[in-house]
Amino acid sequence: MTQMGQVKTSVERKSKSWFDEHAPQIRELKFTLYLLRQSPIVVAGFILVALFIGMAIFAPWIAPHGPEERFWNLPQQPPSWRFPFGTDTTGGDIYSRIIWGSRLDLTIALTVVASAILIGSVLGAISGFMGRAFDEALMRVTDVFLAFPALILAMAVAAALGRNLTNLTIALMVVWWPTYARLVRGQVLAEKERLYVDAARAVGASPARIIFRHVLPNSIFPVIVQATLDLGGVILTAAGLSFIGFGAGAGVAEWGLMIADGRSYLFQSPWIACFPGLAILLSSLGLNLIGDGLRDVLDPRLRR
Amino acid sequence: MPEPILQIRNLKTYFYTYAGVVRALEGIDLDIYQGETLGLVGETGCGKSVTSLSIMRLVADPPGRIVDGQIIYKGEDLLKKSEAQMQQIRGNKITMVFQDPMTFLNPVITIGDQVSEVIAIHENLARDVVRSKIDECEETIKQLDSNSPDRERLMNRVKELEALKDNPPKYSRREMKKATLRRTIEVLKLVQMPSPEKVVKQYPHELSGGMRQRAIIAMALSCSPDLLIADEPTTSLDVTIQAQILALLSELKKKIGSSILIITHDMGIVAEICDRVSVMYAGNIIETAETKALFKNPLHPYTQGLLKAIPKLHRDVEELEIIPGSVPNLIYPPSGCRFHPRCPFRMDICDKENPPFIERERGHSVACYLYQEKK
Amino acid sequence: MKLRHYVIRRLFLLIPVLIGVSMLTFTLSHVIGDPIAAYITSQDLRLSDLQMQKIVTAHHLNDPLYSQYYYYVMDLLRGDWGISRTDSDRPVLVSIQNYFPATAELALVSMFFALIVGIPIGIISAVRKDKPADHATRVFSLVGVSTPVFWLALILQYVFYYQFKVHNLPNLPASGRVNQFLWLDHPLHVITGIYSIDSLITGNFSIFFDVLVHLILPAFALSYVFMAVFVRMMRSSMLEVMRQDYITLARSKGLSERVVIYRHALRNAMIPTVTVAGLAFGGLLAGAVLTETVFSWPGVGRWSTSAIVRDDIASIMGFMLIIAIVYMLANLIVDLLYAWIDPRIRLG
Amino acid sequence: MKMSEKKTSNKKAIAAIVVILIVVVGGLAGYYYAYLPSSRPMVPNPDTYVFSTFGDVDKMDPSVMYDTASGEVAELTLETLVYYKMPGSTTEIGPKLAKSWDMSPDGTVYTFHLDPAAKFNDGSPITADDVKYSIDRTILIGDPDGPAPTLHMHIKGAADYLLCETCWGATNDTMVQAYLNAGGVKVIDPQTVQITLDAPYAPFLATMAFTSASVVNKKIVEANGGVKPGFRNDWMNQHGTEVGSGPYKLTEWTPKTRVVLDRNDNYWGTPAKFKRIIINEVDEVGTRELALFSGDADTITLPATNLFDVIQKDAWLNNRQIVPVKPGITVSLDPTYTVSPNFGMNTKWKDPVTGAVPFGNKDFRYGFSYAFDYTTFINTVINGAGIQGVGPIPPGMFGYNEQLVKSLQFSFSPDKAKQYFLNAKAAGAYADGQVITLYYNTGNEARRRGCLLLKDAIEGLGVGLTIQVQELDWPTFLAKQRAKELPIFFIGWAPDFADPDDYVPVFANGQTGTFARRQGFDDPTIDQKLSQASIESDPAKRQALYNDIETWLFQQAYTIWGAVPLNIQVSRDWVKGWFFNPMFSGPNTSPAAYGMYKEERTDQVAITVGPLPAFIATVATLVVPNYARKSA
Repeated sequence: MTQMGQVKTSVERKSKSWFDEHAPQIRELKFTLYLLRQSPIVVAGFILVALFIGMAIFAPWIAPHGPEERFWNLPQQPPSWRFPFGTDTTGGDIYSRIIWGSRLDLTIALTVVASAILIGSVLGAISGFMGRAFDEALMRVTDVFLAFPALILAMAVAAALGRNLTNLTIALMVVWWPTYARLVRGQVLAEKERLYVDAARAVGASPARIIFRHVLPNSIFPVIVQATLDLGGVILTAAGLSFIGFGAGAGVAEWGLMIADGRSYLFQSPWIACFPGLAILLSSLGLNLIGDGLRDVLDPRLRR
Repeated sequence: MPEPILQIRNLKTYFYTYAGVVRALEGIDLDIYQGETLGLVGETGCGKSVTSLSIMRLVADPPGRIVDGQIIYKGEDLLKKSEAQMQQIRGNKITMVFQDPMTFLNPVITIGDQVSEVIAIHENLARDVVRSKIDECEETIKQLDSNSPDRERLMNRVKELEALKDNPPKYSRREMKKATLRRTIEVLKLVQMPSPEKVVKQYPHELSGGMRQRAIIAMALSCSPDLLIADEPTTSLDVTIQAQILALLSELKKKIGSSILIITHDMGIVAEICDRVSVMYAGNIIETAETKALFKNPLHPYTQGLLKAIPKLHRDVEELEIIPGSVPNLIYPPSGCRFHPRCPFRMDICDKENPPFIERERGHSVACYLYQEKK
Repeated sequence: MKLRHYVIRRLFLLIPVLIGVSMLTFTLSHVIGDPIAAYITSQDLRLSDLQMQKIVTAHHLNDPLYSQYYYYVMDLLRGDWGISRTDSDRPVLVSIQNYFPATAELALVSMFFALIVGIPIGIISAVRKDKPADHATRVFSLVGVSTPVFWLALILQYVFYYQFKVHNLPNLPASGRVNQFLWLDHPLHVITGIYSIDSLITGNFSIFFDVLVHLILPAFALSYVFMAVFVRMMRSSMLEVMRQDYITLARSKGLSERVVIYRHALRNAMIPTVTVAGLAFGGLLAGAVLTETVFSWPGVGRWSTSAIVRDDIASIMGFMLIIAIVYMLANLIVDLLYAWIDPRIRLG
Repeated sequence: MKMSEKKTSNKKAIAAIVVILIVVVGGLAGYYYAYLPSSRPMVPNPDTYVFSTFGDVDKMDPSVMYDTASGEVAELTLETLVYYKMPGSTTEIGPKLAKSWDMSPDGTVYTFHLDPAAKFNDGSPITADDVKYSIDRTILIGDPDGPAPTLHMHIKGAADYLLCETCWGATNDTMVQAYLNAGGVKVIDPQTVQITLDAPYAPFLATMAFTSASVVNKKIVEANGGVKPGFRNDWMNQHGTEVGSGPYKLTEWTPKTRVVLDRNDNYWGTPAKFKRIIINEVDEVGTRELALFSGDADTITLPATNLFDVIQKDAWLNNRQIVPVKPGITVSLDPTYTVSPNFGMNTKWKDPVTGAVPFGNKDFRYGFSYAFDYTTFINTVINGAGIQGVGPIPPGMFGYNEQLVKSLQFSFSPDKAKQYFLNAKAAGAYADGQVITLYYNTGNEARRRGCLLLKDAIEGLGVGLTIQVQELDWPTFLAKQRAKELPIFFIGWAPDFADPDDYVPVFANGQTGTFARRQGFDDPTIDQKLSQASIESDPAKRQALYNDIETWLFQQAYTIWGAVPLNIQVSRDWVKGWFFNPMFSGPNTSPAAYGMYKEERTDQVAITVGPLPAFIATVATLVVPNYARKSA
């Protein structure tokens, strides 16, 4: 017990390396992981997500057939051992197409969220530090973007750019960056506050240094939570958009499109639309489970 | 000495957090006697508030839990009572006044409603209704001249009502409401709330700090409790108001004759209104004595530190600056006497085992080895 | 009177956002997209240069962007939102008038569903935190937010319309707002365009019930997702409130747990939930786009989706604008509710 | 304590009761109303004919409408001077508003004698003046995307007006005067109209049977915007089918929802049997089918891709036998004059990236023609509801020459295809990695699959070609075709009038032919042969000319001739008196003008599909009888 006290004091005395300086955050992290292991919901989420990522990576080895392999003489076959999820109207094996689809959809989701974080946090950080006019302007801009529901804004942007997968992805980026801009800006402002209060640090701390040393470590958790939740959101929105006619061209193995194709045969061959929908549901459910768990665990108030 | 109305024996309250078990109360003993004012002093985080919450059985569970001990109130152990029974006692027999009137009042409910609900659940208002009816009758009787037929009738009516007094019938919601409101206003008057008729309709944010604290005190006193626990009732108020509130408390104590357990870190307040004082440190009671005795001759090194910390002229100051070190973390408390890491007279034994809490002089108990040897 | 000032102030705050929105739609339709496209009809896809000239001069499409924008806004204010090729060349505003009531009806009913079911569930899971009930509701709501609304809609159709109908059972209608035959037998005098209301006003009950029945599936599909949002929100804000000091005080008064929850906690917990309701309304409108397409519900959502496959930029932008406006109004209303629930606001 | 307890509990109780009431009432009402349509004990509304289809009416004005959905309505509400002899499947022209007509020896002047009985649906008589007004109107509006250019070029003076570039989108008075002075359409007396042609034109009468020659009520049109040369009339776009003389008239048109036609009670001919015709727009084919099975609809549009939802697969595919899979349904498949779908290749298309002009190369075109799996397309995509394409002239029409076609047709052969592609590559028509995008119009399932079929075949050859498949919405699709931006695209033709001259030029005439122009090829000798054929009166010579042209078309392989589809008619068996005529725009509804009716029935209407699971059976026994009684 007393040693405990000893150790702590000695740490304080040592010259501050990044790790020491962020010892609390690191303890926090260890602790967080421990908590995550505890929560069955999060574990379930991880399993689901792992499953889909696995599908995406190992598609060529798992999928019995190619993404665009069609058995023209076997259209609309009900599920069977040969075609676990049945075949679509052009005799494509839905099971294989779902597996290949995971590649496409997850890629879209990751690209969108990653670039949103990048753009968002850069702009957010800048406006947080520069403050005044730039900050004001950026906030007004985000206001405008946030004045639309995600799907609808994406719809309009994609429509203006022209309908194809690339533009769909771009549209989604356009929609998602403001969230992160605001999030990071908030963190920066908070950090600024702290710095002014604790003058010692403020002395000769360059913005860059502050960002890397203080803002990043502090905003990393909220951003992660937001990102996991958004990944799910993007998957849903992207699917929704390609369901109403944006996105991939005919025949491409993309979940939303597959549902759209199955729609006219819903009553005769329900499996065509049913299974891709399940894929969407489960993948975004996985991400939401994780995100939700993280949020609870990282929320200090829910923690006590 | 009259017998205590509340006896706390070896009370242990732990908090089971992810980080570990916080031993907030490590077996404290405390007696509160009929009609006295007991002060419980100590630094922030030494377990004063936990004590009060434990008495009320309001420790949030999870994470907190009362793991051991007894709280004997009128010969019955509160820790053995059912939630329903506790609800009968809370706000009725044992009540509480909290530290911060800003956060302890519900922002979206009018003062009137917040006060009256206590009355509504604990008091038998039917009696009031009867009472008021009788008054009305008697009023009219006074107006009437001696030999009008009504007079006779009213007399009888009064008799009937008098009969009803002990087991009154159910009255309409409206009548009950009227009665409640009347009582509420009375209580607010009692705590010298300015213009109570207006205040009942107002929301907390429309009141000043002092008024809010009065409102809270009103709630606590509306059912004339046996014991009033005041948890740092004045810390968040400015000095002038502090004085008023303290004055009010002691005055009301006389009026109602209830005991007060006042929790504070301000020796000044203690000196002003407490009959006896208990000093807490890191979850233990380390010294209990009559106020005079304690100020005259503090035994425990920590207590001595506390008293030194008070500048003679001015009192409202952070007092613990000159005791070196800081409050130990209660997850990994120091072994033995929890004060030993900061104690100027540390001895070998101190970090081995916890000193027993023994009465050294009459009514003056202390937990420290310094005095063990003298024996 | 304080309230009125408050409303006016909030309305003024909307103006900059509206300007921003118009700028956005302008950029999309005039800078990225081809401005002329907004003003040509389905048959004019091959235009004589003469007509091109007419349109260009009429809408100043050769001017520098800033003046183009000026005229664009002027057109908007004058009510010339372009021509909806999708809707047989009607003016966009007319199309909006025709289709919006349907969407409003669907959205409002779904909102109602979501609230009356979501909030109680949220309370329960907060009160029973970390108990089975809590886990159940949590999973329920997470599944909700992860479900593709259009897929759910299809599944509902398959079960409650197709399977039931196939087995010759009473089934729920899968498309449209009202039964054609019933309509012809009891024609409804349309006033607001929100059929349920109109039929009530005009006392046309056979239509009224029919409208309700037609609402069930779409409204459920749409509301499930948002139910989930409310459950989450209610849960967390309830937990937050239950940690507040005034709850401790309430307990210390000896109030029963139920009274503590319903009289002291609930109203405070409602405050953030109401705010979320405003934001959720936007999401609801977005969801309507998908739901309407599946249930061929003649609302702005379906209109805009068919506009998309026709690259009918005018309709899409019109849709954008109307949604933005509605969304903002929804949030304004929420703020007012907010002020009503929370006495502290009235001063501010 | 007690008090508050009671309060809340009371509130609870009330709330609970209210909720329960709402649920119960709502539920009952729901079941009751939702159940009505499928439980009518006898044939639903015997004097209303309900047609459930997709595709929205575009315009109601006969002078500009040029799509089948609109034509459907026009055929019931508007009438022309002459029409195909009804009822029946013949394409022989007979009298309508004109009880008789005579042709000048040189075949350039036609004189029509109106039927004195003929009157508009407002009761006013139809005069020669109305006729002239209507035809002039169509020409003077001269909508380049409308029917006028295709059908009325031969009327004296019309050609100049319709071909002039400055006459659309603006009123060009000189040209208008020029046309009117040419006197193509003359009023001889109130009962007689005379139409003069530039030159003799064999199919002229047939063109006069098309909707664009419908006679509209002059005074009403004049009262609502009249004629503005070079512009459409917005009022007519909405109400054009209310001002005719047909057996029905438009009562309601809600775009994207439905069209309601009511019987014209002052019809001058034999009145129709149905009091009302409802054309519901239902996009989802599955929903349409259910409407049919439950009796909500009497007939529906069923795409070939869903054929086996209503008839047995094997019986049909193996020995072309129609065996409905459900009782109470009648299905009829009839040969049409429709030539669709076909892939038109754009010989001038230049790849924006590589600069190659692949389709300019004959071998490359042959490659495509051999790479399309015709049999699979016919049997699995359109489910045998059609035959392999036979060139521009459909079977049964004058000029169709079976053995010639058989000798010319391409057949699916990967090896040949590969060979031709390799030759083409050798000749530098394209380099490896060449990308070709196939376009189809949104929502056309057969075409989507056709594209994918072609894609699979060609990419399977491994000749360095990549095929992409893109959807385009119909107007955009057309626009891009006209702009010649599409490398290869679907083309198809449905009859305006029953004559090869309505078909062959479209595909073969590089000067005037809609598709030939878009495919960017032109052969003067062929154009010359075409114009001969159009005026040639000797059938043998005419046949010969068409043979030459068809041979040339096949050998050049400008077009992959996909299929000649069958018309699929699906209706409930109580619909009587239905007949098919290849010239109908609306085969489902148009027979209503010629005595189609619904037979009175007393049997249960809704068709139960599949077995009833036990629990549903119990529910049914509990619920169904009650509601059946209620609704009776």
